[in-house]
Formats: sequence, C-alpha cells, structure tokens
Amino acid sequence: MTVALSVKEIASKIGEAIPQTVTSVADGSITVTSQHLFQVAKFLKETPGLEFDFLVNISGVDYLDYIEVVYHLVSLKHNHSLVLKTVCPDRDNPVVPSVVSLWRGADFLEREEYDLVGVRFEGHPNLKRIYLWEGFQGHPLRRDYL
Amino acid sequence: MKFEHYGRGMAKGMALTFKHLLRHPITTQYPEQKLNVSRRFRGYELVWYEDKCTGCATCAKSCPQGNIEIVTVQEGDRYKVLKFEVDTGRCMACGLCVEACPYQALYMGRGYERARYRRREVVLTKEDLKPSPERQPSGYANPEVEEQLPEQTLLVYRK
Amino acid sequence: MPLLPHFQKWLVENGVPHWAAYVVPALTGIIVALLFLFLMIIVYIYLERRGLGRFQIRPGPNRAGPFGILQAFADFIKVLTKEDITPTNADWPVHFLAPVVAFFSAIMILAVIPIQKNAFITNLNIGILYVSAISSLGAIAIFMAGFGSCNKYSLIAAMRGVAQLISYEVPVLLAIAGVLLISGSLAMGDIVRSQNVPFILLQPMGFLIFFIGVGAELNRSPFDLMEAESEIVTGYHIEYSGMKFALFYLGEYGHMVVASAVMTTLYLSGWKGPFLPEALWFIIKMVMVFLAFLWLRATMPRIRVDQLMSLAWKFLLPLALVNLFATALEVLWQDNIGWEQFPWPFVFLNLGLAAIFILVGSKLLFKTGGGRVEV
Amino acid sequence: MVLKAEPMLISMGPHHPSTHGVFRMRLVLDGEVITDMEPMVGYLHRGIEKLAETRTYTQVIPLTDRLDYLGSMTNNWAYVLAVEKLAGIKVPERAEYLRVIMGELMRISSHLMAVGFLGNELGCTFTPLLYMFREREKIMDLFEMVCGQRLTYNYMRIGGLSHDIPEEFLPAVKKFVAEMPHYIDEYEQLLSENEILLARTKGVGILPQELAISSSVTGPVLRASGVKWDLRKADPYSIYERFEFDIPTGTVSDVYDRYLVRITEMRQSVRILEQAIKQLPPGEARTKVPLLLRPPVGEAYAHIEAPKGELGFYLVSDGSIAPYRCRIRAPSFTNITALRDMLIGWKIADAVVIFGSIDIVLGEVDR
Repeated sequence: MTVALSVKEIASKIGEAIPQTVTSVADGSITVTSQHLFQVAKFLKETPGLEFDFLVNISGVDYLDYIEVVYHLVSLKHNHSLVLKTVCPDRDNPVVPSVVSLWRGADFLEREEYDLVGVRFEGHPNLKRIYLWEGFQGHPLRRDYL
Repeated sequence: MKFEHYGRGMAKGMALTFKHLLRHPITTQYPEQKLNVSRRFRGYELVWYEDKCTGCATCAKSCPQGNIEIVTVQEGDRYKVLKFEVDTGRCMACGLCVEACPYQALYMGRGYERARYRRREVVLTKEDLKPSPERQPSGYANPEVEEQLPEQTLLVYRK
Repeated sequence: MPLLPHFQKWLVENGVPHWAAYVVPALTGIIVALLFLFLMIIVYIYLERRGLGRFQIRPGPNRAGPFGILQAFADFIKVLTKEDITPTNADWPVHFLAPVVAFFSAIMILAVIPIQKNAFITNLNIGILYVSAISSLGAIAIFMAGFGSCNKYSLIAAMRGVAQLISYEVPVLLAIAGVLLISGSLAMGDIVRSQNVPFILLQPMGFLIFFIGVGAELNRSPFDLMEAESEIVTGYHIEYSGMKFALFYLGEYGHMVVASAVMTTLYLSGWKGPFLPEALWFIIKMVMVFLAFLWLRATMPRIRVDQLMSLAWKFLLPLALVNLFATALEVLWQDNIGWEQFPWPFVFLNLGLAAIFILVGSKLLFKTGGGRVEV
Repeated sequence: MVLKAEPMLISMGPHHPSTHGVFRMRLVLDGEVITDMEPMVGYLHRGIEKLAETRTYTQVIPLTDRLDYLGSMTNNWAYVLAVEKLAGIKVPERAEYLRVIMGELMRISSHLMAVGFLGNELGCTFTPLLYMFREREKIMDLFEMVCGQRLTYNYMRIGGLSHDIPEEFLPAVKKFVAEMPHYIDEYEQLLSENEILLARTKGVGILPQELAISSSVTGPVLRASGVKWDLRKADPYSIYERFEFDIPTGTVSDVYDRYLVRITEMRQSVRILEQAIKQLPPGEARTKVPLLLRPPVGEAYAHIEAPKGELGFYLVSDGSIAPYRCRIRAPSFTNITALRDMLIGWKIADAVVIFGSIDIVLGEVDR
C-alpha cells in the first residue's frame, strides 16, 4: 500500500533544509513558494529516506485569483507518496521553475500545462505548445477561457 | 543474435497457421447472417412512448451533449409534449437519458442499421421516435423488457 | 519435336508470305504466353487472397462471383476507373516507365519456360542465363519507381530494393550453378530432361538457398522490405494509382508465376510426372511452390534490412559456395559410379550434407546483422 | 566534385499506417538509421478536460470512454474511483468484484491488441492480429451483454455499476476463462520462439531502469524495465489485495521483454478472473447516489493500473455539480516521453516496432 507521508513531518524537514519556503500545509499536501520549488523538489528527490524518484503527474489548476501547480510524487523505492503544490500569484505571467532536470517525465507534462493552463516553466529545454498549434490565442484550461 | 533453435520456432508457428487453415472461419457474413445483439443493446436510436412521457425533461438534463430538445405546454394537470427531438448524429448512445427517465417513457432502440445519406435524416422527431415493428425498445435499464428479448449470440460458445 | 518449323511450313504452304511465316508464329507465341501468364496471375491472386484468409480464420473475398472467383476482375475494373496521379515533382518519364519495365520483365522470362515437352516460345541454349539476366530487370523497375516518384518513403524502398536484389542474385546464381553442374546444360528443356530424380533431392541445400533467395528477390513476406506496409507505407509504389499500380501488381504476381515456374523447372523436374498430362503436372508443381510461399507469408514477421543483408552475405553465400564445391566433387565422382542409374545414395548423401552444413553454418556463420548504431 | 550529403527528414505520421492513429514522429535519418526524433501529438485533441468542467459528475463517465478506447472499462473505473474518493462514497462488495472482473477482461483485451499490433508492425501479414481479434471479440460480446455496447461501455457509475450482470454472463465468462490459457499458448507458439521475431525484438529499444523511472514510464513498459511496480500490488485499490497473482518483470528491458510481460500479464489476469468469479458475492451492484452529485469542496487523486499504465484522475471540486478541474494523468501520454531515447540509433523498421511496443492509444495521448 502506498503510504501517504505525514505532510507535517516533511514540511518541517523541508523547513530545516530550505527555510521560509513552505507557505501552507493543508490536508494531504504541502504548498511551497514557486521560487524555491526546484530546491524543494531536489531535496525531496535526493534526501535519503524520502527519495521521491517518480513524478506521477503535474496538474495546473486555475483558481481565478492565482494558479496552482500540483505535483504528485511517488517513491518507487519506499512506496510512499506526497502531493506538492506551488502557487503562482501572478495570473498573467505565472512562472514556475522546471523540474525536467530532476524527472525527465516532466518534459511532456510541463509542456501540456504550459499549453493548456499557461504556466511558464522556467528552464524547460523545449517549452512550446504540445496539443494546440503555435499562435493559438489563450490557454483553454483557464476557468475564464470560453 | 544467433539462429537460436535452428528454425524450430518458425516450424512451430507454421504448424499453428496450418492448424488454423483447417479450422472453420469465424466470420459472420453480415447482411445475410445476423447475430442477435445483446438484450441490453444500446443502438443508435431512441424509442419514445408518448403516452408515458410527462414532459419532465429529465432526459434532456441528463444528456451530456445537450442533444434532446423538448417543448411542452401545460394542459390541465399534465404537460403535453409539443416537440421531442433527438439529433442522433450527435448522440453518443451513452444511455444516460434512458437511465434517468423516471416514467420509463424512453428506451434505447435495438436497431443498428441507421446510416443515412443526409444529415437531417438522422435528426429524430417526435414521429420518428415512436415504436414501430422495426423500432423495438431494448432492455437497457429496463429489466421487464430485457426478459422478453431473445438471447444474445455469443462467440464464446461458437465452435 | 519442335512445333515451330512445322507451323512455319504449314503457313508457307497455305500461301502466306515468307516474312509473315516469322511474324505470325511470334505473335501467336506472345499471345499464348500472355494468356498463360494472365491466367496464372489470376489463379495466384485468387489463391493468395482466399488462402491467406483461410490461414487467418476468415473466408477471404467471396462475394464477386461463385466463391469469389471474379474478385480479381472486379478489382481490375475498379483500378482501371481510378484516377491516374503523377506527383508534381516526379520525374515523369521514369515514373511512367517503371511499371512497364516491372511487368515486361516478367513476360520476357516466360519465353524460355518449358510448360511441357517442347512447349516453349524459344529454346534458347543459354536459357537459365537469360532467365537470371532478365529477372534482374525487376530491380531496375523498383529503382525507377522509387527514384522517380519523388517521395522519401519510396526512395528508401528503392535503396532497399536495389541492395536486396543485387545481394540475393549472388547466392541464387551459385545455387543454380549446382543444378547446371549436374544437368550439364544451360537450356531449360535439357535441365528438365536430365532430372531422373527431381533435383530438390540431389540439391536440397541448393534448393533451400534458391527458395530463400527467390523469396527475397520477389519481395515475398519475410523479405518484403521494399513494400513494407508498416514501415515505409508500401514503399516504391506509394505514389502509383490506377492502371500503373495495377501494372505493378500484375508484375509482382507475374514475377511470382515466373519464379515458381523456374523453380519447378530447375528443382521439381518440370513437366515430368505420372498419369496426368505434362502441362497439368507443371502447373500443379508451380502452384505447390506458390502455396509454400503463401504459407510462409501467413506465418512470418518481416526481417530487418541489415539482417536481410547479413543473411545473404554471411550465411547463404558461404553455404552456396560449399554446396557448389560439394556438387562439383560429386560430379567428378559420378564418372566412376554413374548416378544416372543409381541416384539414391547421392540423394541421402546430399540430404545429410545439407543438414550438417546448415547446422554448422548456423552455429558458426549466422549473425543477424548489427544492432544499435551510435550516432 | 563535392557530394552534398545531408540527413533526410521524414515526417512519419500523422497518417502513417503504423502510428496507432494520428501520432507524428519527425525523424532525422542518416540512411536508414535514426539520428534524431521528435514526437508530435495533438492531432486528436478534443479537450476532454475542458469538456468535463461543463458536465455533471455522471455525465463525464461517457467522456472517459473516449480516452483510451481500447480500455474504456478501466477509464470509467479510474474516474468513478476518483469521484468516490472525493465524495466519500462506499461501493458495495458485489460491485467491487464485478469491477475487478471487467477490469481484468479489459486488460486481456487491451494486451491482445497491443501484442497483435506489435506483430503487425513486425510485418506479420495480419495473422497474429486476426487470431487475437477472435478472442477480443469474445470479450466484447461479454461487455455488450452487460452494458449494451462494444467499445464505449459507460458501465461504471459513481457508487457501483449501471446494472447488475445478467444471469447468462457468469457461465460465459467461465467458459472464456477456461479456454483463454489455451489460446495464449497458441499465441506463444506462433510468436514467442519465431527466430525472425527474436531477431527483430531482442536487444532492440532498450530502456534502462533509471531512465524508465525518471521518465515517469508506467505499466508494462516500466515492468519490462525490471521495476516491480504494479498499482494493484503497490497501492491496492478496490479489492485487489484479496487476489493472488504475480507481477511479471523483464530483465533486458527490450521490446521482447515488453511483449513477454504483456503475454504473462494476460495469464495473470486469467488467474485473477478465476478467483474473482469464485468469490463473487450476491447483493446490490450500486449504492444510491443523488442524480446531481455535489461532492464537498476539496480535491482527490485516484489512480488505477490501467492496461497501458497508471491512469489517474485528479479532481478538484468546488461543491457544485460539475468538477472544477479534471486532470487526467494518461499513461500513454507520459510513456512516449522515453520514446526518443529508445529510438535513436535504430533503424526505421525498428522505429515502428519500438513505438508499437510502448502501446499507446492516441485518444488518450491527445485527450
């Protein structure tokens, strides 16, 4: 059974390693600031005992005031999971560091979120639209796109 | 890569294809032979009973495509359905409308030969939707109808 | 006794001018050969489609005419009425001529095939040399089609096709040389006459090499690289439609007919056989060869291009050389014994030798090509 | 004279016969060898995630049929699991068992297609594919019996199944389960030892274990790379902890391993089916759920082991009758991330084979 790790413990661990990054610990998920996302991801991937080596999914959710990017992480080694979130307050130009260098699976997932939600993943090697054609106006999965 | 088993694997495969050469084809020659469809078959048509329909439009609300168009007018204590139209060109035969109908006035049809040459011919109006000898209701979501229908031909039992 | 002089004499005696005594038999021969070829092509297409269907537990095309016999004609009518498209950037003379070359090379080989005793258009004394020369023309047709139609897939197919045909020509010719050593003649009729036992028994390894090589030259299924549907989208005839495509199709089956006829002549003792008429025996044997190809097609996946090349050069070629050497020794030896009278010891000797060579060869020589290329 | 030699650029797809639909590969070739490759998707993009935002929770179920159209049942299942997790709905025991039966039948059917089309891409003239169609047809008959359709089942509902099974279903499944191992033996007889197939698949398209994990590859492709990761065991959803089965893994991580993993998984699915049929309890197949379900505000991620890999639905609810956001984690989509690394250095003929061994469905890639 995949164990969903206690978010409080991990949040405190992250807090020790990278201070002032965890903004909220809601039920089942940790929210971190988008500037530090890459360090947090690297920490989660490389810390012994955590070792989240498998990125399951990246979802971008538009909450009209801000855009949230959700990372579902799993460790195949220890069989535990974590939901990591980050918030982009600037809805017009949401920027999140890319995690492609940590998990190559993020390549297409980030491109998809860029295409449909409009989150720019800084440091992505090939960030362009994946489903829609170049020159498409808007990002369809925003809530205000009709 | 080496030639591992001196062609034994190929010989085994050829023996299998030869065995199949002697088997009878499993194909059904369609227009002449027809298999019985499932008793719960969801054909690309709907069968509508005007006398049972109260015009509540639950079916229209439950349709994911917004495909069902109902216009009703009040007549005493019940509603008269003036217009009941389904564009089966957009219908995906999910059966949600039939499941939702509280009065069992709407059934999936058993027909599957509904190809038409013109787009407007696939729009079923009130008259087209009524049951007829060719348009029989299927047992989908309606166990009473299901019991009376012939059993489905299953390939599992075919020799 | 050849029919031609009699026919010519009969024509002249009935008041036909002398020049016509040459033209009329030639035309008659062409028409008869063409009719035979078309008939056999239709039989083959029918067998292929229905047989493949039965291998795959489906009936195959069975709607046109009784048992679907008229399917080939229906397809022919369909293909005739289709639009003939030439790509804008195609090299049109090449594109136009390619199907013609493909089809005519098949017809020309038929001139020397003896369907029964003395039944050929011309009795060339270098018959088998002529056959191998003309059959290579198919490579040119494929190259023309692939190169002329300005399409990358067909270009790849053309490259593959040329490499394949040239490579497989070598082991095939060496395998034929074994037959020639035993029969002592290049003429097709003499080869058949010298087969007291079918040469498939005296030359089992040669037959195997010939069979694989011809399969590759005809691009039949395990070797159908240049029209690989799943890789390069039917390859060289991707840009052909209508009657040109039909000519390719006919040419393909025409080559199939011719190849099975050559194989029958060389290895299966041609028209010889008890009870039935000679021509019927010949056709039965041809169809048997074709059914063997069909069975292979129904079973085998396709080989990769580098594996195909290494099969030819690293496996078939050494085996063909060994086979030729062994046959030469046997031919020297048979002067003392005379296998014309007692062939059976040689049959068993050769079967044993073939088994040993193939086993040893597959242990030592056989490598199916390279793997990943570092880029 | 200077010969101009330049790499050949081929746009393989979107209407190439062996790209499983409308996938497009931009191949750079040096002769026959692939030197670069870029996958291009989006030709079948229908915006299902956006459509889901405008439909009620029940109305999304028929949309999920259109994702991986060779595994509609499992798509339904993953979605209803997510909604049930979101709304906290308990599913009756019988429905759970029936879901397992449907899911495993679907897995067999999908793997049959994967192996059959792999055979086709290897150049078999349709023979293995048509043999496998025969068995798939039987499974589709069974599905037609329970839900009335053969491809887009729309069978699972929030809180159970749309209908209980008819009484003639179980004998037919028993018959199918009894004879299926024999047919799998036949496929193996035709393919597993064929020398040409071995030459074409062994050592081809190797995906190393670390790369597979890093590329978020799931399903048979991941298992063929030697990772024993199957959500049915790793994170048992529904009632999978009650069944005994093994997870096949590969050792070489090549195309042949992927083929063998799929064949073995079919055998294991038959095993699960046998147990599930034996244990199937009587009872209801559906709990009462309001027609317009309003789950509490929150979010849920539910995943299942679909035939192609991990299929997950991330649902965000704002308390209304429609999902606020419905994110689909499609296995086919993430699995093609690793395609480039597998292809480079191989030939065009291998490109289609390696691509076929990943077994993607474009309906799910493009959504």
